[in-house]
Amino acid sequence: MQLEQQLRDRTKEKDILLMTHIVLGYPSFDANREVIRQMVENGVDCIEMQIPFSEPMADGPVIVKANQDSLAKGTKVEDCLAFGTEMADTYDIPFLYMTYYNIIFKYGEEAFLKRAAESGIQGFIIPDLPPEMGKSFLTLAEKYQVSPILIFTPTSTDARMSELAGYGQGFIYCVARRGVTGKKSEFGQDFNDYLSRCREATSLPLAVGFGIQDREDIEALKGKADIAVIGSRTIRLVEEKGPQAVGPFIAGLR
Amino acid sequence: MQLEQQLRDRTKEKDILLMTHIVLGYPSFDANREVIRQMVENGVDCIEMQIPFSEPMADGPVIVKANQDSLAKGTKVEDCLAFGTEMADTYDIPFLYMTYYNIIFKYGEEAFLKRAAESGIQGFIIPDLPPEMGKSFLTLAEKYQVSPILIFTPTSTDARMSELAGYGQGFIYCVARRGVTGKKSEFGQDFNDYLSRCREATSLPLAVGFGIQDREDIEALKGKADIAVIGSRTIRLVEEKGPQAVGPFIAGLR
Amino acid sequence: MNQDKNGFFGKWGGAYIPEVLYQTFQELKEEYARCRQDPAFWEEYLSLMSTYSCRPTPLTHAENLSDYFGGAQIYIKREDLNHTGAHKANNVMGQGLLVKRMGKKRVIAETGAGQHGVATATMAAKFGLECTIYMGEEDVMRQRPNVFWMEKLGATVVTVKDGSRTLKDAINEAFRDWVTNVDDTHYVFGTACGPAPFPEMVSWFQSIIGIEAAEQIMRYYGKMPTKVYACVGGGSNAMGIFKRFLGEKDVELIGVEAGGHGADSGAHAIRLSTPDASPGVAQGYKTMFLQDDDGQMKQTHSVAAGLDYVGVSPILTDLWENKQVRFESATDSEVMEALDLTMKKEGIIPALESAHAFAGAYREVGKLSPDEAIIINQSGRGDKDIFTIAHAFEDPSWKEFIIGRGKGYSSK
Amino acid sequence: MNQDKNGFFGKWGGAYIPEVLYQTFQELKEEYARCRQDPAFWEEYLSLMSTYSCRPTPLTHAENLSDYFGGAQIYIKREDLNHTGAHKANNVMGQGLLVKRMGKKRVIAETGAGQHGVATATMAAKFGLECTIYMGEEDVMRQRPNVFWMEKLGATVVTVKDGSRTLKDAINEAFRDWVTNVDDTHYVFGTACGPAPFPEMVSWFQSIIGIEAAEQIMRYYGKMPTKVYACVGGGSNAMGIFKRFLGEKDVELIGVEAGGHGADSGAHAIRLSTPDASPGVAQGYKTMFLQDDDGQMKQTHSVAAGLDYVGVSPILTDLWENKQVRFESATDSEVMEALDLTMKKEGIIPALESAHAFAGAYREVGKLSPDEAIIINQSGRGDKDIFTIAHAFEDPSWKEFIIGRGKGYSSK
Ligand SMILES: Cc1ncc(COP(=O)(O)O)c(C=O)c1O
Ligand SMILES: Cc1ncc(COP(=O)(O)O)c(C=O)c1O
Repeated sequence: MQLEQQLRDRTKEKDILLMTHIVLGYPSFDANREVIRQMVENGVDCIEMQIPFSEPMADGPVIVKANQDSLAKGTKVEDCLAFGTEMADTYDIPFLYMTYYNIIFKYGEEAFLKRAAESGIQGFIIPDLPPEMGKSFLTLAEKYQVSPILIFTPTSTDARMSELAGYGQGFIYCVARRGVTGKKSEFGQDFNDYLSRCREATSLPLAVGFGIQDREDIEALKGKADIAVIGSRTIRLVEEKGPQAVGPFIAGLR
Repeated sequence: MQLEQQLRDRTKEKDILLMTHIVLGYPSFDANREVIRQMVENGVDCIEMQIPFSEPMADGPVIVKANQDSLAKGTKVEDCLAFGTEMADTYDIPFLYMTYYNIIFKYGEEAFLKRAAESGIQGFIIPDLPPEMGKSFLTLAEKYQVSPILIFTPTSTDARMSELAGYGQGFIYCVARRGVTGKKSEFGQDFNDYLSRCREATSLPLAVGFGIQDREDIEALKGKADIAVIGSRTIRLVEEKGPQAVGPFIAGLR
Repeated sequence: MNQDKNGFFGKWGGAYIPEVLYQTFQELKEEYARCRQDPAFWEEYLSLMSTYSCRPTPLTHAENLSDYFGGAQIYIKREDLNHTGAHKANNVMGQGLLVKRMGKKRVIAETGAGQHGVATATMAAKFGLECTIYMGEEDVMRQRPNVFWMEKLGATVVTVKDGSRTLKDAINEAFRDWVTNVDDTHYVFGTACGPAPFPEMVSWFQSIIGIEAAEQIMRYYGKMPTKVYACVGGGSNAMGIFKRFLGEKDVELIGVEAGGHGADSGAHAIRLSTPDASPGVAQGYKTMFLQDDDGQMKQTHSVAAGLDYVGVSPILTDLWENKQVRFESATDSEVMEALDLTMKKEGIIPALESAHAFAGAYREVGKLSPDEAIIINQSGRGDKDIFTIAHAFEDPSWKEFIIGRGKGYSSK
Repeated sequence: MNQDKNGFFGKWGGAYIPEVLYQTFQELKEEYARCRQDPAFWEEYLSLMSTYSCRPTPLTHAENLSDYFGGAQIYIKREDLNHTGAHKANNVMGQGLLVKRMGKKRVIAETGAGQHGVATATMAAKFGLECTIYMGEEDVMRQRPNVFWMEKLGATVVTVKDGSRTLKDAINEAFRDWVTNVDDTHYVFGTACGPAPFPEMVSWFQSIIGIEAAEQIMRYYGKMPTKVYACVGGGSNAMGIFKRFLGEKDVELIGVEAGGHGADSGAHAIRLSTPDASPGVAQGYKTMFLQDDDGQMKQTHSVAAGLDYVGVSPILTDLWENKQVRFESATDSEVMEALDLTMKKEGIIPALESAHAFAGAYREVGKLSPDEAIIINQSGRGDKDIFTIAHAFEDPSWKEFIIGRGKGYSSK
């Protein structure tokens, strides 16, 4: 409830919210710190922090590489959790963890959720945990009051969407297209039909992600989605121009 | 009959006769000429001239190489026949052709035998022509009065020996051991038993070949065989020391 | 040994898949369920396998080896005689029939040793499907001949340069393709791992091995074997031969994992017979993984590319937990010895993977009594491994040959 | 199609052997005659082949190729699925049983492609015999993997450096060994050539191919094929599949020889379908040989080492003379094309030798009517030929791979 409410409050003031994504420890925690600062200062409404995993099955090349490089530099789950706590303490926007299920499973579901909740983390995106596999996780999320973010996709039937909506909290992550993160999406008629189906299936806010690159993409989403998600784009930006390029980029998006 | 008689005449004067072997065109016809001269002058009683063949299946490495080198230098069957004629014209000892059956078959059996007979060649040794395969050859040999030399081996049964003896003329070539030309043979008890079996099977003179290397070997054959055959040994000698080494070698053998 | 409705075997298995694949998995599960209920499907499968591959594959009585060890009679199940040279064909052809029923036009697959890639490319050629094979860069390097054949069979081979650049990374990349091209593409998973229904489905197709072997040993030997040995990579050939014998009281089933440089070396691929592995969830399923405390997958090592994998079939993990299958491991060097002995004594060349099963059996067979029999599953043939085997034996004339060839090519 | 008492088929064949072998040939002929009369022998042979190799080998309906050519239905007899990967196993295992009966302790063989050498080494391992294989230096160079396997199987491989350093020279050298070690050694001749009784005996063992194929085509297709194609090196796989169909009125038999660089190029191994060959006697038998006017054997050429031979089975020469078998040839480049097509359309990789039969069939099949069927004998599998095939396709990544490996070895 907490996350959904926070987002709804923000929605009152803006056409569309912005959620961004970073991979923890890539290129370094210091860079993460600087990037997040610039994001928050330039009006980002929510940030998903990806705890790197050695098998990022649902990610595209940019994020895969970021996961690997972060791990290669020695990033530990413990470092990520400490960093997450620090960010939630520092900034007044909602932070989410994005990671693959094994990271949580291995740590211990309850321990992980408890710690995240105590740190002030608001939600979880776990791309390889459909609700059928996540019974205990969903129960614990309820217990610790963190929002499990469920995912709609263009291949989801109406029936599947309402089923997913029943488990989701905070918002629904609508994947813009088939495929992995990082490639450009088309926002044509098919996409609009898809988004209408999403809207019908849930009353939760809708975030749209995968391949959103620029102001134009975001413009196209206004009125149809509540949140635009910028993922690989900022990672590439940091790689190419350094953390200080992030602020101006974000500022120019809306 | 002619060949057998010639050999028997010579046997009267000597303990044991010597038959030698050359490969035509190896190292050259000129060398052949010189070698044969030295052989005849030093008392060789009979010479087998091998017409080279590309597949000398029953020969050992020395003679195989001689066959190949001769062919590689362009030796033709025609050259060999002309050379054979010249030798038979020049020297008063019997000359034989030794070759594989394909050389004769391809030339035409009758044409070949006729020409050989006209040249004064006395006999034929064909290691891959057992009498079962040589019906027409044997008939033609009879017709043209050249001697088909048949072969006994240590694996021949008594029955087989008498069968072979029935087809043979001139002399019988007793192979001293299993195997191909060129390797040393042992002249022990087994060998003596074998030679007695040979002697019993035929009244033709017995030649012993394969691996006869020196005076000692020839000494061992005296009284048991009529002819000692020197094969690869002189070829190696010519390779190592040239044609002029052949005379002294032959002279030292008896 | 059937999965529950969420695809679990005991605690293991499941389908931890990206949501975009949900629908396709529904369709796959339904079609698979229909096939399992339809005796005509199995008939069609048998007919395909007996006319295109060489089924039933023989069960060979290894008399020389039996004499040599002086213990039980050794029988070898000859999956090496399958078309494409390994048991992988069984699974791939079965999935091919399924793809035809589902009307998909394209298949993708991961491959480690290259065997599964060649088998899939072969099936795609036979069924007229487009085909893309994902293969880790390291495996491409050690198994180049298989890459050549896949390409010649008309497949596109994509070299995967992420992660450890081996099998698991190829699997990840195949999943990435699948989520992108889910509508017309089927992912031909190569072993009894991955999200449900793959573990059960692949085991079902492979179960033909054990069905035949049981019938054959009864025919030739007159009774059931005491022990059945199989190597365990992902677990498909093991499940294939074990399944039929699971109900048999007096048959012990032994899975042999890749001991690499030794159980204590850290360089191995032992998931069940050492404490190096722990429960985890990756590549779509829950099993014992070789992973660190954070849940990051570790590097594995085996002389046999096909066993060089971090996970293992959830079905086997369940059978291990319930002590229905015993797990052992064999080191690279034990395997090379077993391979050598098998070639010299029986004129049979096991794949390096299969040679693990032989090594495991050789260790024990001498202690059995001569009125017992054992079956070793020879999952594949070794002549595909010439580069690895000749290398591992350090054969000098092989090296010379390769050097010469290499020079020949560079000078042109 | 039986030999007369001197081993002739019409004018062809015979046994032009050194006298030292006479006795051993008598024993061989007697033992062979006993085996042919003893139904238990053939039973034993069938049982060995079905438990150690994969007999019956499948007959595969090549639906895609049939559609592609739009002519007759194409069926492929799958000798590639034999243990050791070719029809050579049939002959070798049969002779192995004979050797056991004769009580000899050692076998020798010639080999060209290496297939027959590997098969013989395999049989020797299985039967516990000593084994020496003769192989021309040129073949050793192009077929090194097979040398490696022979050695690993326990055989001694002798490189023959005489003559053209190919198959015929290996045969000569094997004979030289045989005349030396005749008492305890059997020479496992690899094809339907050589002195009697080899042509007939080898054909007899290989006849299992045609017996199965006829039964299978009746079962699957309901009537006899119109045409049967086989490649012809020495002629054993061709005789193996032809024999059963010789009596069948409406079945045409086609032997495909190695056209090399073309019938007019001088670089080929066509003995029966061009006038380049003439009657001759060598290697113990009379047949059509590629020889010059003096009777010296010529150099031959084929992309397929197993067809690169100067002579041909006397039985086939007789059938050719009597017009019972038609002979064609296929050039190296036609063969590479046929190979490519077969891989892509059916997922099947014929040996380079076998691909000649495919090429011959592809040329004609489109002109036949769809209610006819043809059988192509796939004598072996092509993956043994990786070095030759990848080379012939000029595959750049293969070259790169070999260069890299070569450098790796030279730098150590
Ligand atoms: C011959 C062979 N055996 C065994 C395996 C291991 O796989 P699995 O455990 O699924 O049988 C492989 C995998 O590539 C293989 O090629
Ligand atoms: C696969 C294969 N096919 C055919 C041949 C040719 O021999 P044959 O004509 O005796 O069948 C060979 C010889 O090595 C071979 O390996």
